[in-house]
Amino acid sequence: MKDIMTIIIRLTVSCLMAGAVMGATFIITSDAKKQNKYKNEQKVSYGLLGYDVSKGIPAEVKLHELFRYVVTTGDELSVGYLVPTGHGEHGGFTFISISLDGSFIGQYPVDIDHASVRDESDRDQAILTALGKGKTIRYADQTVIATANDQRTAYLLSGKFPGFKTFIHVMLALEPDFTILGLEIMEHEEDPGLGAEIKEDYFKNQFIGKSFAAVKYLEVDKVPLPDDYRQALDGKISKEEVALVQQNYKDKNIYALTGATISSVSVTNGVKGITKKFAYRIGILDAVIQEQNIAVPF
Amino acid sequence: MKSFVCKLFLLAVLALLPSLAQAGDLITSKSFGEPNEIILTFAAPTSAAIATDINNYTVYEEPDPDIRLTIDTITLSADGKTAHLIFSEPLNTTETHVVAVMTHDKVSPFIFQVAKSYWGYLFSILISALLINNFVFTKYLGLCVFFGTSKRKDTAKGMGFTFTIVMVVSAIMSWFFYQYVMKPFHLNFLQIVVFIGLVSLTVQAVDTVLRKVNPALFQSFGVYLVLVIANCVIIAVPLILADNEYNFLETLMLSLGAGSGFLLALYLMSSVRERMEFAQIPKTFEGIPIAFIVAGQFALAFLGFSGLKIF
Amino acid sequence: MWSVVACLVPPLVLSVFIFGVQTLLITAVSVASCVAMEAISQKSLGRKITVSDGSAVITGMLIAFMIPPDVSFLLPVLGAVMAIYIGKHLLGGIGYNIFNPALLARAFLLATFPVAMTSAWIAPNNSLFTFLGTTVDSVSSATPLAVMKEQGIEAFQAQFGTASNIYTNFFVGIQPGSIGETSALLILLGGLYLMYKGYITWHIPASTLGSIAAFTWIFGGDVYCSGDPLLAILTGGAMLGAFFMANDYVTCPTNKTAQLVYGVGIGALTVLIRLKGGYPEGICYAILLMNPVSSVLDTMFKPKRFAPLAPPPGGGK
Amino acid sequence: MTTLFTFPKGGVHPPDAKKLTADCPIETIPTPDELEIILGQHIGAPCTPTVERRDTVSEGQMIGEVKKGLGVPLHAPAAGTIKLMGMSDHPMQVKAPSITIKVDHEASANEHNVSDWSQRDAKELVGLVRDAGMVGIGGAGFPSHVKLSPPPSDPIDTLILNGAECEPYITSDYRQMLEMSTEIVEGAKIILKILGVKNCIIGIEANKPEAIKVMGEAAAEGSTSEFNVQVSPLEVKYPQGSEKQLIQSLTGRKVKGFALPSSVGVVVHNVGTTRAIYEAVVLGKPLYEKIVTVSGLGINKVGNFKIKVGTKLSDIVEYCGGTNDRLSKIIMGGPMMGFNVSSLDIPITKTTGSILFLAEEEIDTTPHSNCIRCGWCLEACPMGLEPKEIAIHVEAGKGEDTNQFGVFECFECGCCAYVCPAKRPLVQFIRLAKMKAKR
Amino acid sequence: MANDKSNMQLVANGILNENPIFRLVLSMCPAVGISTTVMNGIMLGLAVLFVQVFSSVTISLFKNKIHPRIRIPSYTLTIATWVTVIDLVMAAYMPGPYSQMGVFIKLIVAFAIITMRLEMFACKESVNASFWDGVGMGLGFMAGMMAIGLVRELLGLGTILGFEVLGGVRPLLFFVLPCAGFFVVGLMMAFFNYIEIRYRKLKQVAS
Repeated sequence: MKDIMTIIIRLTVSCLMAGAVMGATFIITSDAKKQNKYKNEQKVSYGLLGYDVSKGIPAEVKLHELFRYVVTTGDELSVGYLVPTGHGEHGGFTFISISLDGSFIGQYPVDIDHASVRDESDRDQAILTALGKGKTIRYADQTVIATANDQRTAYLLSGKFPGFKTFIHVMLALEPDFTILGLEIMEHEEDPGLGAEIKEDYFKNQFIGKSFAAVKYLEVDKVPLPDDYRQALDGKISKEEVALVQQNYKDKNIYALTGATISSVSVTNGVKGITKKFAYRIGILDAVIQEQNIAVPF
Repeated sequence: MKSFVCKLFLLAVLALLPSLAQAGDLITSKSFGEPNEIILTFAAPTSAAIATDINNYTVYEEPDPDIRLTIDTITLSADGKTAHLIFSEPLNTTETHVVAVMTHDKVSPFIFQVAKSYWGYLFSILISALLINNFVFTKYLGLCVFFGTSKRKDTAKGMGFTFTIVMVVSAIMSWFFYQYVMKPFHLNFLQIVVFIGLVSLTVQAVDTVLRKVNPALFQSFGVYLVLVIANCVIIAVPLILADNEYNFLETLMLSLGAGSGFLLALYLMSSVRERMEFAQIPKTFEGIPIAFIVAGQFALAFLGFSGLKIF
Repeated sequence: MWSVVACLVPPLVLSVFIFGVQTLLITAVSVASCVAMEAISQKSLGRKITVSDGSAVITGMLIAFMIPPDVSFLLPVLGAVMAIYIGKHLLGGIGYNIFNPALLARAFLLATFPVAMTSAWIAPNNSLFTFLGTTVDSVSSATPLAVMKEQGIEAFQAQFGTASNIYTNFFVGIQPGSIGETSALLILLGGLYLMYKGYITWHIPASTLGSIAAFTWIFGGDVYCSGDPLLAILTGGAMLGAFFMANDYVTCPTNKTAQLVYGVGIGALTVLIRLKGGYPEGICYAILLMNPVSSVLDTMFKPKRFAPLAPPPGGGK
Repeated sequence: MTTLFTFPKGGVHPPDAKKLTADCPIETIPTPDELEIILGQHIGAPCTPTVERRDTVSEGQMIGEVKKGLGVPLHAPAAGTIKLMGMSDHPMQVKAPSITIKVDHEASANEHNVSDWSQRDAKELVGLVRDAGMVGIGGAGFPSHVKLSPPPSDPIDTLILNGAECEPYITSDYRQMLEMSTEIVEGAKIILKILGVKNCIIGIEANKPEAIKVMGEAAAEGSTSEFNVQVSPLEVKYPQGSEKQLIQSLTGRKVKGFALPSSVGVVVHNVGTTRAIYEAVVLGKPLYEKIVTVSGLGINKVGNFKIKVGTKLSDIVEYCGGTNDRLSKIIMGGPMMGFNVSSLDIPITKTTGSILFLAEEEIDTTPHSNCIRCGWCLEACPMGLEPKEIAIHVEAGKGEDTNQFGVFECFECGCCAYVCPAKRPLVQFIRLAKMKAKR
Repeated sequence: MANDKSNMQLVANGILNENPIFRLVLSMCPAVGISTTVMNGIMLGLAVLFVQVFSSVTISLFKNKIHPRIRIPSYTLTIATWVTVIDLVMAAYMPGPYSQMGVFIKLIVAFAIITMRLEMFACKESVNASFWDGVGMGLGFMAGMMAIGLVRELLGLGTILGFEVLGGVRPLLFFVLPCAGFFVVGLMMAFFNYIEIRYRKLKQVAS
């Protein structure tokens, strides 16, 4: 009996000690983790826009985050966007609710600051408080709008779609007219040497410069990649020449990776879908913002 | 042992009931057809005027309710029961599609979901863990035990079964713990400690139960139970299900697939190694090195499953 | 062994005609490196050198038969190392390998050179068969199965002609593909010759081809039971696999019942990989996957003893 | 032709090579100067000598006896003096105890008078058979009187005479069937009487049409209302002459494990044994002479010879005009089941059926290689065993584990080794396995 | 029990005589699964080193307080604690390499090698000795992983630690494929066996 008591006590003590160590580490690292993750995303985002984080970002360039939600009120579904509206410490965000057919429902100021808006639970909580009772929300996605001197310069979209094996996570940069600015493959599990080549320059850079009109009907061609195009895509020639070559291939379809047609098609269709959906949504959102005269920094 | 399996089965059936009760009264079946097609079967013959009117339908992918999919044409079969919805673009069949049909009264639409068979999805999790992503040959987990206990077929079988049982039980416990304790209380960082604790607990429980219920089985399995605790295959299952936010049935399937995949790998390897005992293996390769080479050959063969999509 | 080699020569000659001399060179390199590798392995492991038994030659020919005609010579050489040294001699030499060495080499090459192994096809030169009125579109060089898998049945029909003469074309050997898998006819003849000589029995080829045809028929179409069984066994490596690789003595089960089960297993896995898997052709992997199962099958299906002394000891004691 | 009887599983078709000696009538080889009679010529304990050194013996005198257990007495094949009680070369056991008789060529040969056996009762007849030292001369050397007195629990309904002679080269039974068909039928009737059954089937392989004809006639002649003897042609397939296979071929019955044929109501005797039983019972002549086939391309004169037990191989070779340069292997017994011998000093025993002097072209000397698991041996094995597994186990030094494969059911017919494409000496492996494995 | 080995001997023991990967043949999963590059080897090696050293020291510190009947649970708790710590730290500060490791960092908790050292060494020896033993084992593991990683990275990608050494040539893609891990580890083990056999022979000849 005494034995058991000592065991219990010692186990409890050791559990508490272990818990303390782990808890302390968690508290110390959790913020750093978020920070690092954010920094990494920023790096990729700026990279897609053509800036190098290590060399410094011009002051006029700003990134604005836009969070999309699906709101359920009773049986009714609607869409909501959390947009930054002010630059103040508090009340800098507004939740714009739009019905499924694109008409404005309402706008709600959300009490949240720029640091905690990145934390999903904090953000959800703040939105729910702002919306009031009887509504449930589901986070859908996040879009970043880049501005320079308060002019929109690009959209950064993240998305995922099924690839050959598992989901492929990508980040896509679009110009204001939805011409593709850049594509970055964030996560994938395609076969090395085959589907994994989607993250190589010569494949993903093919998307650069495709206009929205071209993207809408983008297909994959199973023919070998022309040599001059490949040189340009790999960035082996000077920038001016690259631009020239790219101009030539602007309206061409995507050249499939040899032996990895399925991966190539998935990426193409994925990019197509993301672009089309976004173009549709941003149109509606812009219309609503204009109609309601909501002050947004983009 | 038997009653235990029975209970497990009962539990699974209970968990499934809600999903079975969901069948609608207007539509008897719905499925994806061609890449750009949804096939609906009505319970009663429907008039062509209503059933083929594009405006009566609203279809969207579940996560994107604001983006309506455009229907090109709708054809109705002669008996008025089966409607084929042809869309202008191929559908993304991995997503659940929500279809709203305006019924006769034109007031409230009848809403239902079209998705790939959930059973098929569960089955594909099982097959994936069993073959396509076999824990030993394509995920490279549990190798110490794999090489240690694959010398004889008997041992391999015993080990494989013990593993499967412990894996299923501990995965289910971990799932409950993860869903109802760790997630609500933001204790995710305690994953490792909790899961390994649950695995040890399961091993202890299986040990005790087996000792009481079936001593003969305990005699043959007991030895392996000790080996189970410190094994990465077992602990990997809860980690994966926590990562992927699996639900109960998916957890069950994953653990079952992983366990039987381990059993399969062990059994095949042991039968091969029993055969290899008669061969003159070069001296420097005897024992573990040649086992590695053979396992590598297995892994090469299992590459054949890569990219396999059953449903 | 040498009669197997003899049976493999006609398909080789045909592929020299339709794909060019390149194929002959690749086969020569493959055979030479296999034989050399066999000698080196046996010498280095202190075994008797048995190059003359022809088994290395067969392995070499089969490796060459399973790679596309337009690849670099490095491929067969590396394949030989994998097949002969790692696949065979490390495991104790002939008779002790678990996996078919040639198939192991093919899986290895496919993993190492995925692009070359899936795209270095040559469009067949069908001048030899003009009398058949062949209509193979010589622009296409992708294998029929790959076209069917990746581009669908319409593309397939556009490139290979209509149903009426597809079968004749494929049967005589006018189809792009690996060096040795073009002509179902010649392989079939070779297989039948081996059967006539009593070197192989009908069990494995029949059950393999039969189950490929059956499963394709059941699952291969848009609705159940509408697949094209004939096309399934005429294209890809089905014939070569069923007659020359699934039948490999060392890696297949010895009992006849077990052989039937083994063949059905190969057929099922082949169709599974062809229809649902990541590769257009699955028979190589199907055989590889069934290889280790054969020793399990052998313990499951023991020959019926004439007069057992005692009940056979249960399980794997 | 009527349907040929055969067994369902296994078996091979080796070239029969019987032409060499099939047309050679039985010749008698003169008694040599010395005879070495090995004491253990039957299954069971070897005999203990009943004579001393320097004793004089007459032809047919008992010189050895088994006091206890299974066994039959041994008789002097010729008159002479006991020269030595020593050791002789033996085909299987290397050396075995023996009695050497210095033959007295002057002594007159025994006269054998025909006696009427039909008046004697079964017990008496069995006694005669035992006293004549009768064993199964087909090869195993199982004492015949034991077979003739089956346990009362097994009712016998059929006697089978084994005239299959399925081993290549050997023609001694064939010649006996041709030349002594009436004696054989008579012997069969004696056995039938002893056993108290009516039916006797003589199984003869279809490649001996002459024998089938002659025996058929003799059988028809000898059959009475009391004894029904008939000939059944058998399909030419090795090992048709194996006891269990023969019973299955002719009656469809299966003899389990180590059970005796009597367990399925059958008694099997070799035609040669039957003839010897006839001689023992009717002529009162003990078993001390054998009809042996000497064949092969390695010896100058081939034929079927009546040879006294104890005659050394060297004496036979001398009679046959010596061996030639093509000789590469001497085998006692048939080419499938026989033993390779290395010495010409080995004496003939009661169970010797043939001596083959094989030339190089008649044997396969290619070295054996690893097992390639082709499974041909499984197909060929009439007992449904897995010779390759046994051999692989033995090769890996795990001979003691082979019991699971039923190694003791193997009767070493050699079918597996015959079909093996890797030329593996499977029978030798199995013999080793039998030594290692304990039942 | 008195410790009769110097600290350096303990370290050398872990790296050479009782190398966890090649000699003890423990913790093979990562050796096959994620040994594609030297960097992976170093990262996982560091994590294992950390866990091994801290666990050894912890157990050694509290060895008198641990009730013998709950010895194994205590070890597991200790290891799990330190694994959690390193997992959180790496996830926070090295997100890139951490994502490469996948689930393997968390799986350090199930490494037999660590439990074994605790049971065989740390629960008996002084804190100092345990520390050095832990260092030795950790370094041994790291060395093993790096060796495998070196072979695979060099042959598969033509680089070492990400630097191109073969002039941009990627020799054989095969070696960076996961399944090549089995072959590489098997062949390397055989190679070390060969060296050992040779070494013993030399020794015999010398004596």
